[in-house]
Amino acid sequence: MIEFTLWDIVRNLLLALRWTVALSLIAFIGGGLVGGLLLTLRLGLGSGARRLIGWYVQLFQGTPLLMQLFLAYFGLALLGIEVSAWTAAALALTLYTSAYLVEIWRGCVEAVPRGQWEAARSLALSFGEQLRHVILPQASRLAIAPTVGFLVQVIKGTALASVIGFVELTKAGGMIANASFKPFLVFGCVALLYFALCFPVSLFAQRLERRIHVR
Amino acid sequence: MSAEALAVPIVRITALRKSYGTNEVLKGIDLDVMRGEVVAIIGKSGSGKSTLLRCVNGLEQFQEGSLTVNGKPLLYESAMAMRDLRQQVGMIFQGFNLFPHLSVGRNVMLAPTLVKKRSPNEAAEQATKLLRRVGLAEKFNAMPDQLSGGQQQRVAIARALAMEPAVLLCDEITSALDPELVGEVLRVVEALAEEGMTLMMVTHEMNFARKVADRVIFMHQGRVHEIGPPAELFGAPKTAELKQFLSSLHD
Amino acid sequence: MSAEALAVPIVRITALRKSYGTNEVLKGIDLDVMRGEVVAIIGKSGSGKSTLLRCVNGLEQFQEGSLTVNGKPLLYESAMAMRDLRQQVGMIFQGFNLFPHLSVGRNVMLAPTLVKKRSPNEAAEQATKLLRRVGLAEKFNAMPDQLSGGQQQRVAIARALAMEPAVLLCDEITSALDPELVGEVLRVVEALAEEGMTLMMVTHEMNFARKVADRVIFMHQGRVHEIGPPAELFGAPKTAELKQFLSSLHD
Amino acid sequence: MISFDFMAVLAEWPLLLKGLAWTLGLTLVSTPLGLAIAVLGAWSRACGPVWLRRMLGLYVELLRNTPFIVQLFFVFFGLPALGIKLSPELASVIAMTLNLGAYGTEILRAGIQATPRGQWEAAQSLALSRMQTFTRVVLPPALQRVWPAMTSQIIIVMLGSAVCGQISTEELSYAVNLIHSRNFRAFEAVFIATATYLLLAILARKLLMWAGPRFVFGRRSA
Amino acid sequence: QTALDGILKSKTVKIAIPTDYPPYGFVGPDMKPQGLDVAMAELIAAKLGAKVELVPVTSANRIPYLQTKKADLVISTLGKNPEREKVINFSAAYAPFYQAVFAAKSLPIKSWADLAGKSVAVTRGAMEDQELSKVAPSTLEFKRFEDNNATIAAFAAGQTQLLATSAAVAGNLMYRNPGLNTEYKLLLKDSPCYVGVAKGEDALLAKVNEIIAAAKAAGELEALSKKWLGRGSGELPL
Ligand SMILES: Nc1ncnc2c1ncn2[C@@H]1O[C@H](COP(=O)(O)OP(=O)(O)OP(=O)(O)O)[C@@H](O)[C@H]1O
Ligand SMILES: Nc1ncnc2c1ncn2[C@@H]1O[C@H](COP(=O)(O)OP(=O)(O)OP(=O)(O)O)[C@@H](O)[C@H]1O
Ligand SMILES: [Mg+2]
Ligand SMILES: [Mg+2]
Repeated sequence: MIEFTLWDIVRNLLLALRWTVALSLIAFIGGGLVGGLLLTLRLGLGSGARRLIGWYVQLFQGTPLLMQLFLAYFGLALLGIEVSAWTAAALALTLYTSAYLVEIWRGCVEAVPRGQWEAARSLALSFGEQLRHVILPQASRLAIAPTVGFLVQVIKGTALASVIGFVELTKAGGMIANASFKPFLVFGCVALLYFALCFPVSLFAQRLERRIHVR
Repeated sequence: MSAEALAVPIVRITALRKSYGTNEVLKGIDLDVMRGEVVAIIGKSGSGKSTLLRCVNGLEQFQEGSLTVNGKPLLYESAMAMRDLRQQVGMIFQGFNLFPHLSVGRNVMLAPTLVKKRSPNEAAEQATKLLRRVGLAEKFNAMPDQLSGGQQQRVAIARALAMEPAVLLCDEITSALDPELVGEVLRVVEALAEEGMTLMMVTHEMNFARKVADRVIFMHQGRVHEIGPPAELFGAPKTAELKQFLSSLHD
Repeated sequence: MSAEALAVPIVRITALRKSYGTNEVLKGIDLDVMRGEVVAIIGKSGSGKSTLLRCVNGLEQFQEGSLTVNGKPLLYESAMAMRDLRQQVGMIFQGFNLFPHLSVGRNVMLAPTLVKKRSPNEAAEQATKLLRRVGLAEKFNAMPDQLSGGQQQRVAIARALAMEPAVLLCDEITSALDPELVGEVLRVVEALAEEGMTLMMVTHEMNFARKVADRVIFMHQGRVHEIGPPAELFGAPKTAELKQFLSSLHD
Repeated sequence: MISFDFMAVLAEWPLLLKGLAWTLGLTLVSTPLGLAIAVLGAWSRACGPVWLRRMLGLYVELLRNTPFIVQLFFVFFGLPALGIKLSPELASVIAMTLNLGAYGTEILRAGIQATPRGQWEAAQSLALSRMQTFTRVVLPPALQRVWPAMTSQIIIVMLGSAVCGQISTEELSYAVNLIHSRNFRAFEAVFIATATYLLLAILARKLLMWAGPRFVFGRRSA
Repeated sequence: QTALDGILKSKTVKIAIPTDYPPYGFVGPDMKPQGLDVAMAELIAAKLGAKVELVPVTSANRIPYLQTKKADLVISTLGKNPEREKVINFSAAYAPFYQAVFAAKSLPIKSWADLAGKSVAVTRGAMEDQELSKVAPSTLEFKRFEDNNATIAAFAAGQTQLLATSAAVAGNLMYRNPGLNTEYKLLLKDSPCYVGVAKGEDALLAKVNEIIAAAKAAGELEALSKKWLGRGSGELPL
């Protein structure tokens, strides 16, 4: 049997942390783009689009991410669509993230007082101009804090990508725990690393929130 | 401007009806507003005053009747036509509705640069001029939340004027202000009226209406209940409703 | 009640000073309010009117001077003593502050059942009586958001009365109301005054102050600038500040 | 490409049903407990002593910034090291409750912060004590304000219970994994599970939105 | 195109191996997989003339990997049984594998009947789960875990009284954790490991069988077993 020193454990977990970060970034960027697109469709198109997007949100918020990942990876393959683990993870995490982000952002847009739309409209601005120059600047100020806060959920969510073969932080922890027979130590380190990654992000989100409330 | 142009009403409202669901809020309104005229609209809460104003610049869709501004009828289907209309008709709200993320100057410049495609320099010059006119020349770079309510409302007036509208709609523009700030806003509106701006204003300030308006309209339950020069309406109200309304104000 | 009791001030404020951080808002206030007296407080925005009222029922802590209600000094340290004080002093706010999740009747009953340990039946009976007194007997089971502003404010009055306070503080209680709803609230206050309730009210309704108040206090920059019977204060203001304040109101 | 055989999975319906029952059971137990923690936590963070506020802050941040699965492993594998042995089911309930409690505390705190100052002041000037003000005046509208967010969080926790199968709690995803480890109908099994979770989530949302105004922040309370 | 053609053309073969199952598959401090299954995978790849691409799997998801062609071969302590033979094909056996029930020395267990009323940790989807279900009394309480790691941890933490797993894994545990006083109790099954191949890939299966037979003849399998399990491979069925 091979001996794992504490340093071996921490070093390997830190290496695995790269994948956690990479997956989080993919999810966040993909989810942000898709979420932004859906939000614009929702605002610009009629009640049909609103209903469809409502279902979309319901679907991806109403099922465990674990199963979304599983179906994206194995399910699509069974349907004859070849997807790599990266594609599947990017796909599932993007869909999942966008479903939450579009809800968060919708709330922020709705929090902009109706009078702002009306004032912009009565100044003869077009819909796009109203959105771009009046509504979105205000909504995005409201949105920053909850969006950053949601990043924490995404980071934690990537832990589930291990079911489709990613050796990210949680999976690496499991493997090392098994080879080293020090599960408490290893999972302690895993929890700490997640905390070290997430807590600054949470703190930052709270700071932003407070700054917005003060103004 | 020729005498004929003056004789043509700038806003012509004919048999206008508007419902929210089954609740009919405007029950057939007929009203012509002449160029340069100042019309004050008074009436109880819920009588449809705001709704009428909002129909004039297309913020609300009405179901029956017609409405023309400068001879052009309202076309809800055409976004272009609506934008043209709104360049003719400015509106000022009770809650000011300044854009909180833009400085005072940029609030005034926004619509001219976007809609009229003014160059930033030109727009800034115009904004400075308008802010001076409402007595706020030195606030160009201030943010809205650094201003008092009265100052914010004056900026809103400047912003509406920047589009050079033919008609200005004012919906209870002093109701959200502390009493000692009301005067500064009304003085600006009075000056506008004297310079010949066409004004349709909903107001609770009867003294002001008496002083400035050419005609006063008393609305009651979605109808124009009484209409006439202020001296007549306030001095000798004909209907019981108007009498009661006026007496409720001087308690 | 004996003649002596009547001669003792129910609220006695002596050399009261209050700062927010370094900003001194009340700069030494002396004021005695007699039992049954109606005191109106007027003054510009920011002059410290609300702060003074809020000191009287302990919503704000002051730093210097003393304040007694019914002979008892304010003790911030003792939660019990503060609760006793607040049973003596009712307060009504500009924003009504009804509890939105409770029906009108329960809004009125809440404090008596919790604080005075009234039985629900007794409390309901009292609430019905009080609501009748403010003209809202039939609204017992309505929710606050189903009422107009004027009705909500009258419920707030009934709610404050349910604690049978010795003094009632009113802070601009009609400022958030549409003009035609102001009257119904003022009529209730007037009736209270006539029944001998001790009232301290901040108000912008000068006509009402003139009619109802025994004394009017003009506050300016954290001080009692002028004080006297309404006829004197409104008829012959002594200081330039009061003159300017009064003229700013009639524009 | 292989053909699908959903019947092979549905044939194991007793297992599925048992899994469903466990998922529901875990949620039904941990939701009220978690809400209770949330209310106590929010009250302490609004009015409690400083040390308690600090402790709660630590609790909330610790739980919000680590994955649920890691928390679950700690309760199940970690507590025995301290001499506390828990059954998988109890460990699952504890982990879910603590998780919901942490998020709920934070959600409710936001709702309480959004209470207009005038509400506190009106209650105070009616001589209500701090406790009475909190429970009778501040809490019900705050709960009402955050109820949609709270509902979403409860659903997230319910869906999160899918992870509890990893410590051998026999909830729905455990049942499904067991089935496909026997008959290798993985896609079908997971698909059925996903659909069931979706249905559960929709029903739970409906139920909570219905129950909230009636039982949680009811307008009847005096 | 058959899988074998693909492998020969691309010169890579994707093989599913365990990473949580010492000594068959586990990681060292460099996080590189090692163990008997890993060595076997490398051996087969070398004989195929292809580069090996190791795919880490768990007992629960190794079959879906094969079904969806995300792996060409599964070399992951895969035992053979009739249910499994319905969905995938098996090569000849390449390594021995014993499963047994383990418990503390203080617990007197002589026969299956003695398991009544006790609790046992097993890995879901592993062979021992199904085998034990067949022979155990109905009052034996199963605690099934997602992967081997959790199973061992649960037993080590005292969450269950019994552990059903492979002799090799348990040996490792006993060596690592002498304080537990664990000992071998009952033999569950002697079920050697096979290479899993997807249905329909007969050419690949034949090739793998050929490689295994050659390796057996050359004594390579015996050597692997000696190295990782500490004893010979014994009789391996075809
Ligand atoms: N968006 C809406 N949906 C449904 N009903 C509405 C809407 N806006 C206004 N109403 C109703 O239309 C009627 C007229 O409202 P309107 O705002 O025009 O009255 P108003 O005369 O301006 O009153 P106020 O003095 O209070 O502003 C009212 O009965 C009101 O309840
Ligand atoms: N919570 C607070 N913190 C800091 N400063 C405050 C606070 N409340 C009031 N002030 C300041 O105290 C001064 C007096 O305020 P106060 O509300 O008593 O005035 P007021 O006479 O009631 O005015 P208004 O007519 O606008 O209600 C103002 O300058 C205000 O800015
Ligand atoms: Mg209106
Ligand atoms: Mg005030």
